[in-house]
Amino acid sequence: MNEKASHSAARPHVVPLRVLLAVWGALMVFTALTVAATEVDLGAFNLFIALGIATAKASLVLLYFMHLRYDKPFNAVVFICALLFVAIFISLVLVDTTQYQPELIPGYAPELLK
Amino acid sequence: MIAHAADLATSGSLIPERPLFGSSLWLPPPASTAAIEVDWVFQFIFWIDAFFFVLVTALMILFLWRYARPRGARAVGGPTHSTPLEITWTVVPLFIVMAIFYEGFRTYMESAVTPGNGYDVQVTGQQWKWMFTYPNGYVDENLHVPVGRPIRLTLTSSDVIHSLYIPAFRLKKDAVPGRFNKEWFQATQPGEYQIFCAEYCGTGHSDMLAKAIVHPPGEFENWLENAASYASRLSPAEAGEKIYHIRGCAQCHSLDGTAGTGPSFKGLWGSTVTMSDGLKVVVDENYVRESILQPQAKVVAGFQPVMPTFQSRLKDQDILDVIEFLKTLAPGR
Amino acid sequence: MSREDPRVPHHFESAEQQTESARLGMWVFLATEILLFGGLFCAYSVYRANHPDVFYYGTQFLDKHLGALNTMVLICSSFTMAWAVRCAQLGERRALMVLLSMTLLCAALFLGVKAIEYRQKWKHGLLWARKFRAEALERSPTKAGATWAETASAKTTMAAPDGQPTSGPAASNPLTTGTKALAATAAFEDRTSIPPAGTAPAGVVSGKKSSAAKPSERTPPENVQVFFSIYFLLTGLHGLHVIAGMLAIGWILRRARRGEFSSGNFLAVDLVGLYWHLVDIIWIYLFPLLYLIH
Amino acid sequence: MAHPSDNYLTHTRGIKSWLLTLDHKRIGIMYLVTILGAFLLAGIFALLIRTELLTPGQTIVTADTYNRLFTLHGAIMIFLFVIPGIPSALGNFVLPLQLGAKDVAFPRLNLFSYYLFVFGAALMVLSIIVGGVDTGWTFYTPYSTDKARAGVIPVLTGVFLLGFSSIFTGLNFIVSIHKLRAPGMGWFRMPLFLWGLYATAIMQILATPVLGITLLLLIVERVLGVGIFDPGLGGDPVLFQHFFWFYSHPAVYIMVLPAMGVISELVSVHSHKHIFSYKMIAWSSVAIAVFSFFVWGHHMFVSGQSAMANMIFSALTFSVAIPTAVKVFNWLATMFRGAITLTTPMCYAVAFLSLFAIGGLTGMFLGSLATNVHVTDTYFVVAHFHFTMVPVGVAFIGGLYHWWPKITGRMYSEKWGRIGCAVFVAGFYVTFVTQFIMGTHGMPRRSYHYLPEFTALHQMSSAGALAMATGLFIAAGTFIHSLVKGLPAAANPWGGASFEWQCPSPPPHDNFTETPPAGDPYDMSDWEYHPEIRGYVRKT
Ligand code: HEA
Ligand code: HEA
Ligand code: HEC
Ligand code: CUA
Ligand SMILES: [Cu+2]
Repeated sequence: MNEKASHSAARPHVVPLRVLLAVWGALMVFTALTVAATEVDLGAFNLFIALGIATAKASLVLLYFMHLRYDKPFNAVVFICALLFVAIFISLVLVDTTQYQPELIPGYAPELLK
Repeated sequence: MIAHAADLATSGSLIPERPLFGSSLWLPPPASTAAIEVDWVFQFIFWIDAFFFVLVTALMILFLWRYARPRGARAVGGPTHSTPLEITWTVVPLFIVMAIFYEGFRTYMESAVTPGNGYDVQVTGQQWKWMFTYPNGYVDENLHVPVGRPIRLTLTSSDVIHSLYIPAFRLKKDAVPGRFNKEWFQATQPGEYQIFCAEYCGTGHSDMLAKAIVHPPGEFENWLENAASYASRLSPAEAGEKIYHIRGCAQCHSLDGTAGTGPSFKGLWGSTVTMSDGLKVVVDENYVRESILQPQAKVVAGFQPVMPTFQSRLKDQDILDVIEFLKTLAPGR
Repeated sequence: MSREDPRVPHHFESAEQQTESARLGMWVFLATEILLFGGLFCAYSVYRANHPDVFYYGTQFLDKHLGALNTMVLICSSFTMAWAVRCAQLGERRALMVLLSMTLLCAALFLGVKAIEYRQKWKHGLLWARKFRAEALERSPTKAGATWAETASAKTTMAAPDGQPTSGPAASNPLTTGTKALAATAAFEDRTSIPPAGTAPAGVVSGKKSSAAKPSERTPPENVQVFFSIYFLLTGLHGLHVIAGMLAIGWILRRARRGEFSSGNFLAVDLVGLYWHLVDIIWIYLFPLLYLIH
Repeated sequence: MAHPSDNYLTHTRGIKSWLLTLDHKRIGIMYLVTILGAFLLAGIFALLIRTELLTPGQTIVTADTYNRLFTLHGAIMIFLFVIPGIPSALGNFVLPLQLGAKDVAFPRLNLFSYYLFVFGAALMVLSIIVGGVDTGWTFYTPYSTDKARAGVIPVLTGVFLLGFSSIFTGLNFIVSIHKLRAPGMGWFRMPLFLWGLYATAIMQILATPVLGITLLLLIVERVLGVGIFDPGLGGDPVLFQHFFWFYSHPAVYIMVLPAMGVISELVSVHSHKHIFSYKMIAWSSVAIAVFSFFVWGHHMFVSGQSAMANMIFSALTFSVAIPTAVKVFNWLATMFRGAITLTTPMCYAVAFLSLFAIGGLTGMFLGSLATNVHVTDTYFVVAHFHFTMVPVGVAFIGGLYHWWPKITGRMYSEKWGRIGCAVFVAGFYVTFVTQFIMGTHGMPRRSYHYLPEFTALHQMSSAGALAMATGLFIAAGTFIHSLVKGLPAAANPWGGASFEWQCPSPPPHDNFTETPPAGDPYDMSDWEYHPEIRGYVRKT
């Protein structure tokens, strides 16, 4: 960094084993939960539940396994930016393709019959 | 607005006349309702751009001349920023580009909404030919339309992406395989206009040309009736020749003996050809019929099995006509 | 200039600056990985939004239990990896080696399960588009397969153009009869009546819009092959990342055995850990998106 | 002070000391040589294109050869010249110097990117042997998956590697800028060139991976047939265009932002005046980087993209014009009341301004829906992008002249430098203004022959291309002459105040023995010219 580096604060954060175990347990529980959730028919909600659980799991991994919680905040900014731009990409493409959907010839795939 | 736009565009008074294209320097003469509108937007942007280009270049040259110093000059001071100035040159361009967007968008939307009373023509791009299908099923290699009536095009492609481009109508739309793109226009002047393929599509891309023929009032219907009844009007051999052109056989089969994508038709009839598996076949009615309906059944040696089937596209009568046409090309005829 | 640690390259001021740079570099790299996968997730979203039926239908050919098993395996490996980093930080060399080996083992297990799944798909011809064999659906073990033959024949009689004799499920699609070059034109001509002004685009006959199908209706929708393409692309790219991760873990395991790490020097373990967790996170999303479509 | 003869060029000797070097300056030079070679090759392709277009029918090559020519011309110019040009060659050399650092953060990764680059470049060029590519640089499906020549696979693989080379360079720059700034150098004390590189690096990180996956999908599509982009297998060709332009639109700003950074340096240093409104220029770089991600659909207005998306993308397209306008006006304001010396770099800087203004302003016709429909895929677009990308090349050459004394320790001939610039710019206007006219009259691009009425304009355009080539050869001549006979350069020949002018020319292996104190990089007031050393010395 530009400021004279302060050598004393260099010690990394060691995550207690207790926390790691707890996160591992939570991840396993969430996995079971997400499988169980598919057994119930909630219509479109199922997708949101599945993605919600996945996001919760991913956040746990990020925050504790990857130390993001104790890290330089800018690293989190980098990660969030990446997600944001994927979101921009997907949503703008979706806006377009869902609109022109009716113009597609359904089931057009002539090469499959060769 | 329309009147105003027409004024600007047709008088061409804003820009110098050039004999090069028999029209103005920048755009060919407009020949559709949309073209007049588009030209107005073009002029609008043109003059904004011209203003800014002159502004930037003039200031630049002025400064270069006025503040020129010999090598070794000392650095000079001066303000390093000015908030009012900065706000001005952020906000003024902002409003200008908003206006440009709005004009372009408004005009585009006017021509994006298809009118209800249109006449339908279906357009198929195929390497490297356009095919225009009329409501009665007749297919032509050129686009014939009546003047003064909205024409609705439905575009698709049978191989790669092409793009139907008629500069005089300021119209362009891609023909994409697997989908039907829609476009419409209304021609304002009878005449013949150039059609290009604007999306790169391979070797013959720059040859993928056609004409848009705008018929004067009342003549289009006659033309269509006449053209569609070619089978009854023409002799079978002549009808076969017509099919040869409008159905795109000419894309692959020449008449002068040079092999293209497919074998030439010259001297084909009655000859003996060798298939890729060594089989020898005499070209007769049955073989030609099979070649057209099931091209992959027997593939001529030295050629790729790329000929499309014309099943459901050519009727039996059409095939008979083609056969008559082939006969006229037989050796010794 | 004073230099406390000879291992710090000459252009860094201090070990701390080096560590911070390396971690930032790794996070930036992970960002690029996310965007790399982002493209595939985009393809996934587009096809799923436009053809939900294809996904409802396709997903039943994936084994939910194997998927769940693999998710757990990867989570365990992430856990052992995180623990390994902790050991490296504390300078516990033996534990570090054991944990890294366990991580490797989990990764191998994951790939083994994946291989089983791939083999099943291969056997049934449930492959990406060009290799996809529609007949496979018929033989597949699930309930849906049973209805396939009936629907196929029903559709054939309905749609075969010009009474041409057609057979096999492929013929169910009127547009795909004949070669590709013809298809589009045939689409025009089979539906010669041009729809009246202002209706749907020419050629799109009214009736079944693919998104209208309900999940309960277990007839094979058109273009199911795309689901399997996406499945293989996503899991394949992820699999490649797992293999790359295993190589990296193997490498730090070797270095750990040589005793190269200490509580003051564990950067490499830390970075490989970050990468490995990202691979896990991606799978955490892949699992519900591919296996648990409801 | 290090011994004057011990600089990075003489520090170690032998070919191996170059090929395995971790010194950012040497890596920069290796990039420079490779990139100029690629530029020459693609330029020769351009001249062949222009020769073919001398007459309406076939002039020298067949249609298929022509298609391969413009594809490789475009692809090499873009992937091997404009995208890597400024960041990888000049950036690598200058960035650590301007930061006051000894090297980039990851020198090994830097060398690795260079070899990725060489390997990717080799694959692209070798594709000519296996039949060439004829898809256009845009690789649109289904042409590229179904019909195109066998050369697509090596080219796609090559571009994939180049993409990763670009990503790693960007990564290196981001980390270097974050972590290696000299003590006391705050974010707003960085030279603007670094802001340009930083904004570029953001885009390289966020956009290039999408190019990677797109190319990967295209390769897989062609080899295995996955039916994502190929309609023959149930895929959607328009989706491919979304994928491609999601990268390739930001890519045009990946090209231009470093160029704008260079121009900020040139204008300020050669006008001997503090840059006007530093912060606005810095922020506008970041703004362009961010906005550029929202506009890719403007390449697809007639592709069948929905009217809704067309509207959104058209509106967003114009947002990029604002930060660009801000930069242009700030450069003019910097020149105002300056002490302008019309050195060769300054000539290139003003050439950039005047050419890029046209390029950018014609972007307005393209961004506006109504006019885009008419001019898209015609020579209007060809002229537009040459008017934007060739200025990037202009900035690159201008920057090369600017830092040439630092890089080589030698001066060049100002007279011939300026003549070369003038000939090039004059030729450029003739070549491409004619193409604007052809475009509005409907001349489609990528056409190997054309209707007879375009003949006169095409011939003028070809004549202009010859003049451009002449100008560039003159420029190349000045560089070679300088290497052989150039006078030794001072540490600070222009009077700039940023760090790179405060180490000797050429710099020593370690750049700085003592990092200079960070100050305002544009405050040049305490530098004085000393004619005997042909350079500036700080007042004491
Ligand atoms: C360095 C490269 C570069 C740059 C910087 C730009 C800059 C811009 N481009 Fe360009 N563009 C390309 C390279 C570039 N482009 C390429 C390669 C293609 C074609 C690819 C292919 O198909 O092969 C293309 C194609 C292209 C298209 C698609 C055309 C088509 O195929 O249909 C469009 C459409 O909107 C467009 C718009 C713009 C706009 C609005 C800008 C803006 O950023 C411009 C902003 C600048 C200014 C506006 C000028 C300066 C400002 C002033 C002087 C102030 C006053 C101005 C106003 C008030 C308006 N470009
Ligand atoms: C940076 C990008 C770049 C640059 C600089 C150029 C430069 C030139 N381009 Fe190119 N061009 C493209 C990018 C570029 N082009 C792209 C992307 C396409 C689209 C391709 C497609 O459709 O897919 C295209 C297409 C294209 C076409 C359209 C083809 C068609 O659509 O049918 C034409 C036609 O005139 C053309 C001409 C030229 C000419 C005459 C030059 C001249 O300026 C070239 C002059 C240069 C030289 C003669 C080289 C001299 C070099 C040296 C002497 C070494 C230098 C050393 C030093 C100075 C130190 N280009
Ligand atoms: C896309 C290219 C293409 C088009 C369009 C095409 N053909 Fe062909 N044709 C071929 C090729 C290639 C062959 C040789 C390989 C084969 O036999 O399938 C061929 C073979 C034939 C033959 C057999 C010739 C011989 O030498 O034995 C006949 C007859 C024929 N075509 C008629 C037609 C007719 C009639 C049309 C138009 C209605 C047509 N073709 C359109 C490519 C084409
Ligand atoms: Cu068809 Cu170009
Ligand atoms: Cu763009």
